[in-house]
Amino acid sequence: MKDKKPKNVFVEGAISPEFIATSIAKHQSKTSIGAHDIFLGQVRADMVDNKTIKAIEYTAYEEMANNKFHEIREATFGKYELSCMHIYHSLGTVNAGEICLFVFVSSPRRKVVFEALEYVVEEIKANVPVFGREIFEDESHQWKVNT
Amino acid sequence: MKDKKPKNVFVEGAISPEFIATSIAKHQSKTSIGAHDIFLGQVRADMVDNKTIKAIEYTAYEEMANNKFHEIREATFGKYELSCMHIYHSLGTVNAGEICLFVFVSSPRRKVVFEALEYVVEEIKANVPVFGREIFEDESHQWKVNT
Amino acid sequence: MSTNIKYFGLLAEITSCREESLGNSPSTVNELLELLFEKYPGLKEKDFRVAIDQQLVTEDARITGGEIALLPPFSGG
Amino acid sequence: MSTNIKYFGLLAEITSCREESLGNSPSTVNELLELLFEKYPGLKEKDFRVAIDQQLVTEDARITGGEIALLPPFSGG
Repeated sequence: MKDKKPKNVFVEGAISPEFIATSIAKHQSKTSIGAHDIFLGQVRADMVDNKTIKAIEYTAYEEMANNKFHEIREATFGKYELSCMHIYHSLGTVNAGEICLFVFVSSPRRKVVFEALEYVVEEIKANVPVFGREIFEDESHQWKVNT
Repeated sequence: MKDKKPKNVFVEGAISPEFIATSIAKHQSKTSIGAHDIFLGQVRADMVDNKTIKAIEYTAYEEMANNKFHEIREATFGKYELSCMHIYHSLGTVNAGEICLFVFVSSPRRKVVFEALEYVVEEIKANVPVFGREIFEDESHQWKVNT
Repeated sequence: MSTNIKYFGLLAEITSCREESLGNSPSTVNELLELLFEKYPGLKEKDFRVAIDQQLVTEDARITGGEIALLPPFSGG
Repeated sequence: MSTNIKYFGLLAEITSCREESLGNSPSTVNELLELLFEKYPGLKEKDFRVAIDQQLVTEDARITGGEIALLPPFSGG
């Protein structure tokens, strides 16, 4: 199930629950899978100095990011026995409460999906050049910092 | 977000992707959530002695199971800072490729959802009186054993 | 006093019933199991646990009424 | 030979552009940064990394063409 070349991980705007459902449904024909693990990153309406974040606007160094996503995929398939793996990240505006990151790993057995999913998410956070601009209700902004 | 009394975790038949999407969508108004982690158990079409499993028929000691699910919920909220948690398990027939277990945990931050989800799934597998009857294509059967 | 017993999964196949009422009243789980092994020899070689009122108990537990259940290994998920 | 540079996130705000071409050709990343700190003093206090052709490099890396990018801390997800 390895891909030979980087594919585009980015989607414009928020990732919808329907998109996730469609992705899950596509796996029902893969009857060697016994366990799926899905991570969803959701934009928080954090309050900073009495102002509330209403959205994050994502930009990326897209070519490098897609290459990094590809490297992470390859490394993950090398480390863990997975049936498949899917990664989607938003670009552009994602409102508070909406989903900006969708990582989906599947395997015959459960132990490996827990380990693999956390690995993939941490690798994305650390190594993929994506930048979040947090927009407040009054249209002022600050740059997101991952912790 | 704790429930005071056990609720019914069981659903009749397979858990559909649309049901999962609806559950995700309901969380978009909870804007303090930053991370969701979802486990899905899917019925595998395992081959045993040249016969393929086509479905699992689940039964449970329902009152005890719902109490156990409730204890697991309480213990998990005690151990981890979660915003919410949902558990659904199938009863009756679930075909190969369909989903029989849906565990959904959410938190402001990601670290805790990984730990909490694995904890909940392992607790369910070990401590909830649910029994799977694996049905082969020729209608013979064997009893599922968790590993 | 009669004793009500529920059987689950594989065990219900061996007993051919999901629930029954025993006429005599064993006073411990051990006594109950002796009765059941005589009635259903196939149970003897099976791995299972006993719950009274939804709590798992050991073989020396006393039976003072309540709902008794024989539970094969759990296989949820 | 001119040097093409891309700026991302916060850095693009400081430079007021996402991409530019420098007339003179610094031969190392250190030389490039000296030029840029002069042109955009605000860059100096910012935390960022440099990539050449999508590979992160250190300050002593040689520049022999390719696409240079200045990347603030990543904040995906």
